Amino acid sequence: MPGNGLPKRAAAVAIPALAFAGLAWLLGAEREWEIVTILVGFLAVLVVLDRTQPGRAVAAACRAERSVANATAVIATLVVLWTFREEHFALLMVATVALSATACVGLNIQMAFGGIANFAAAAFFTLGAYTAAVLTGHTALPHLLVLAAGGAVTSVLGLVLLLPVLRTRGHYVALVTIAFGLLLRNLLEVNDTFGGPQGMKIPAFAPFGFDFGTITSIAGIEVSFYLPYALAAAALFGMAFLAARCLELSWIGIAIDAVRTDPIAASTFGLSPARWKATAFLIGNAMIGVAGALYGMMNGFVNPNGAGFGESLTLISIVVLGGLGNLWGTVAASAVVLALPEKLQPIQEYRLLIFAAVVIAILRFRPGGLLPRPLRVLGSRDGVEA
Amino acid sequence: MDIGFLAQHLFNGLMLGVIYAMIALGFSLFFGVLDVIKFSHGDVVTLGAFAALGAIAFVGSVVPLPGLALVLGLLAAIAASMAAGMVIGGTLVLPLRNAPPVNVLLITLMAGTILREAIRLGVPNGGNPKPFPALLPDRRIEIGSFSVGIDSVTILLAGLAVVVATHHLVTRTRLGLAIRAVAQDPEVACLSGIDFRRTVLGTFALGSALAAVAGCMLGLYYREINFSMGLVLGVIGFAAAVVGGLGSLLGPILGGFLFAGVQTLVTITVPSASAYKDVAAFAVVIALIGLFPTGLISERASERV
Amino acid sequence: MRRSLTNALIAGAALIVAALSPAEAKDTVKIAFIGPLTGGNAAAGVGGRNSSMLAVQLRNADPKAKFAYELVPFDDECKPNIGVQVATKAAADRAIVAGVTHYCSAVGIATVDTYARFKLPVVVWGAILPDITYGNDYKQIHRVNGTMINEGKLAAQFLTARGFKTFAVVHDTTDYGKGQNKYFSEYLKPAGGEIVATFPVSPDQQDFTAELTRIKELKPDMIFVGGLTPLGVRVRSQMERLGVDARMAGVSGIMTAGFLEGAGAAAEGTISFHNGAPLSKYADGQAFADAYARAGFREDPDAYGPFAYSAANLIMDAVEKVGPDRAKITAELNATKGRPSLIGEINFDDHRQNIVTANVYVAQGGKWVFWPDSEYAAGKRTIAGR
Amino acid sequence: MTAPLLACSGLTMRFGGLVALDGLDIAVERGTTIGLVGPNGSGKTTFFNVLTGLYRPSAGAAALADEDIFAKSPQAIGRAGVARTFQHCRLMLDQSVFDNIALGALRHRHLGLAAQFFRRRRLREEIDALVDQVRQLANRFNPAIATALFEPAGSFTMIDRRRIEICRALIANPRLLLLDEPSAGMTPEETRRLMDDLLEFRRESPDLAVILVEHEMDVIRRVSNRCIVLNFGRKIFEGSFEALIEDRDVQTAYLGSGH
Repeated sequence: MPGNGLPKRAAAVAIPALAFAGLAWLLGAEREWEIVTILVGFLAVLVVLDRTQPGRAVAAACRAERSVANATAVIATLVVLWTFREEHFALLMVATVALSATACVGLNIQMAFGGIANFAAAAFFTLGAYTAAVLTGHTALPHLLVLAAGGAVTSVLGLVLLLPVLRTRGHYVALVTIAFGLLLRNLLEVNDTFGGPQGMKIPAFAPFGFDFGTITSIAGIEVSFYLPYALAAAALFGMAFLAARCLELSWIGIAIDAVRTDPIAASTFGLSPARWKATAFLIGNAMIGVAGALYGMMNGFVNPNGAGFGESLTLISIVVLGGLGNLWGTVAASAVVLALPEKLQPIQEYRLLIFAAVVIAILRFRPGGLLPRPLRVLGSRDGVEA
Repeated sequence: MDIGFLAQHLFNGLMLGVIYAMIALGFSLFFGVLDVIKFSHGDVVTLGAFAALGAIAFVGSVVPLPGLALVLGLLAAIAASMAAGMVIGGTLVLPLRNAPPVNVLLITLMAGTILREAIRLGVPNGGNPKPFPALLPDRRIEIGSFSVGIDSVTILLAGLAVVVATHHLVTRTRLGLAIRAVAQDPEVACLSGIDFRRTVLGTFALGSALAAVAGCMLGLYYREINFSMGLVLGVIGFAAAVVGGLGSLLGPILGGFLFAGVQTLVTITVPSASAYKDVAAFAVVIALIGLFPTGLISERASERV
Repeated sequence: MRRSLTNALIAGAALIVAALSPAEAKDTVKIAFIGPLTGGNAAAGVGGRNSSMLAVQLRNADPKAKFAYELVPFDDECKPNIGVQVATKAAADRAIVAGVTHYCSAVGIATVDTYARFKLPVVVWGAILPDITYGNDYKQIHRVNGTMINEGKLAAQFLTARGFKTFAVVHDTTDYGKGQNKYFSEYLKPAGGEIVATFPVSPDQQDFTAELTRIKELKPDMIFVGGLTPLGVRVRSQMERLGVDARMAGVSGIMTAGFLEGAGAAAEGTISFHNGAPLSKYADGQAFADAYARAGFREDPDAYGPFAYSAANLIMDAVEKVGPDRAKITAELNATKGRPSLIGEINFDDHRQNIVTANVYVAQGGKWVFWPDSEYAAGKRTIAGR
Repeated sequence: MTAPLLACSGLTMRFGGLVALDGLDIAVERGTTIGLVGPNGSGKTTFFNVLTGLYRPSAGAAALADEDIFAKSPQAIGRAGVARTFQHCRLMLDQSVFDNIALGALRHRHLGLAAQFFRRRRLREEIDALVDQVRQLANRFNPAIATALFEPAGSFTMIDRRRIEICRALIANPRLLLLDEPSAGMTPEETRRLMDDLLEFRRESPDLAVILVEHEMDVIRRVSNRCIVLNFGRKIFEGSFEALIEDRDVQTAYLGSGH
């Protein structure tokens, strides 16, 4: 293990930087050999970090120098965004990945922390977008508040599920959420109040009067109008990430974990399983809703299609593949899951088959996901020591 | 409403209920022995139907004997589904026995996706619906406005017989005893000389065979099968099993008929709202789970402390 | 005589020029093709891609062409959000000058804003939702195929004229089925028909016995199906199962080989309405079929292939005339009037919608037969009664 | 003398036809340690489960400091100051030792949402303080635990897991501590050390009442002020340890059930 601070910090800078460079390359890559190289490289780095002594030391260093690693990630994100500033498609993908990752942070809070398998994540995501559509269409609410309302409405509608979700566990919860997702999608499609199957149009995001739809340059430099969206999406992810970390590294984090692992023991020590599960579920839903609202505004429309079971499954797959409870794993998995299908055009007929096989392989042979959740280390002194 | 049409609706609902119940029974059996949900079950139904279709087409091209074709088709369906069920059970579900429930759910969902995609890509023009040959005599019984094909009655009776036989198998035979013992307490069952792995695989085989029969019934009844029918059936079967009570035998049968009943009722009473029938059915599911968290017929005592 | 001589001279000169100048001398112009290449609608999408590919190949083989063309196919998976992604990708690629876009209406309507924003002229080749052209006034959006208004109107008038007066409608709840229901019902009343019941159903619903028993009770003359092939097949087979004493008509969505195969013998006598005419009715239909066969595609062109072929040709004609410039191509396409093409004369109205008439088809002896050519029209077979 | 901390009267618990507790009257005063003995299946663990609210009794009443226990949910009972260990170790094996022990302390912590997000500095100080406290406590039982607070609980031996569970119960600073066979599986030497720790802890909090389920008579003799014997859910003896070993009924109960 590197003893003094400098090599550890260097590692905490190098690893996130490397990861972001890889993801950026993946986004820009067109040729098949590039894509294969990136994926193989990604796996190789993972194996080294996981299976070798120096690799594990480097990984531990990243965890220890959390703030350095996070700062590197922020800078790397900005660099990537600036590099792609004129590339509409790459920025759209970055924003899509960031917003999915934000939703998946919420899903992580529900599944990894609270132990609630939410198979209606895409339905809640779409609900956020519908909220944005209704509020921007019928009110003059400032757009930042519209985002917040997207989260609030999604959270409140989640209350409908709370009773059955709290009274049951495991598979029963999964079924309740599956049923809710199907029900919601069906309802939105059949009922014409919210545009029926065609859905609704949503105006561009315009916080403080900056209409994102019309931005073509920043400080005189020509940029894609997707750049502000990508920035906003990245910022949103940053906030969700921070909130989730705060939650995890707090008394509530311990409480939610305890309630998930052993509700009986937790309740004998004074914790109410219902309260903490509900907390996890509602906070998670709020994040999913906010991400959905911004996604809807970026796309300019929302329709019931997005609420489908398949979409929810994609989000859950991202969370499980990334590693339940590991937020960086979630980012990596969203990038791979969302960007890869588009890159695999030559084998498009077999994409779904391959995707399913990959998920099976990971669940079977690496059940913790690509990056398993690390142990919580609390206390300022121990943080440095570990 | 005319009594004839009422009878017709009742018949439709019964038919649907039997099919749902057979699929739900599988879910309940798997849950009983392993405490897992095997979500690929709906696609095993599809696999059975397509295997039967293949065998029937093959037999039909050799000898023109509809009866033989039907029997061989059924056997092919059962063989294919059993194999698929046991492979999925043995390689994916058993090793993940101690993993979180979500993992098992997800891995079997993906296994179902593979089955579904393999059928779509493997069968010529697999993306299109396929006609299922009418192999049963298709004379009709007409009583007033009630008209029903003899084949429909045959299918319904066969379905009911299979459900009853399954019940008998689980409650009266050695395999059934082993299944129930493992469901009660795997450790004690192992101590008393029951081979855990074999019993579990046997249960998967039994459940999958039920799925195969359900698949053939679907084909014979609707005369059309398609690669994606398993997904919806899987969700409905799962819902019926959960509402009825996972792990129990009567629960899923009850749940199946309940689900079919709600669907049929909505369509009859408010035709313009027939699109809401899934909304209604799933709302009932959510409400029932809220009211009866462990199902209508609960087999599980409260958790041991 | 004079003309052909001139043509021959020009062709000869072009050949010489082509032979003398190196092949690379031609600038390559990229055209996007977007359609569903995977999933349930892949057959139509792949047929469309092949057909427009054929148009490009033929043009490239033509020595008179000023440019070399390259078709860039994209898969929209029939999902609106994926559609926006690939539309952005195509539109953001400055080398792409125009697009042959979309089969699925939900995707077609979701992407119009993207094309307008990036000023990419596109010609829709298959989506039939009226709003795609009539719901906006974007100069970039053109459409060669007709809308469901044409089909619905023809269906209502044709069926009532044949003596069918009472109808039960079964339609799926996607915008396709809902739209078909809307326009059929709208034109049915003035034509003297009556709808006794309408059943909106989910597109993946299996069992229709409850609906059909209700219909049987109501005794309509005809069941009108607004949906795609799977729905048509199920309704038709289950009508047989329940002994429903009515005939069936369906929109273009069921006019596929899949319907005939799926419904088997029960398909006989089913009527359908489609914007296109059979290949044999087109002046160049045989030539197209031959060329398609020679090109060695594995899949059929499908019902909308000729539209995709014509759309691609329309774009390439414009490029030949005004050069690879999006604005000029848009202006040129806008002005299309009386342009001969495979699918007949193309005339864009003030919403850049081609004016087409729908045709009636009937399933006869395991084939879709153009109504005027059928034995039903000739009175040898009859559709009324069982 | 004031009212006892815990007063149970007529406590009865039936599972179907099985009577697990049969009209129990038990009172526990502050500062006493009760040794609860009885053959397997005599209802000791059921008694604990009833006291902690996991089972609803079929009949009877119980009061903790004059407050009705059965009106409360398990978590409210926990918050009122009852802490326990389990016969079969109930630790969160994938989580760190610290997380497991901290669970016991949560009832004294402010769990408002806003506080976790916006008062990070105070939270950090609270956490540091608890880490120190946990380390000291664990150090008394086994220094190896104290130096590995952020290792998963599952990586420890059974004895250490039991120690962690006792730490979890102690850190809750309870008024009533229920220990369910803490020495099971330990060597006599380990048991002795564990009891030393317990006695020391008792001295520091003189008001703490303890009910200890134990099979080891040596342990009972060393730590308990009074003994209660259960058989088939009934209290067949209550009194000093010396009286216990003389008692006829107790001897038959034990010999009869093969102990």
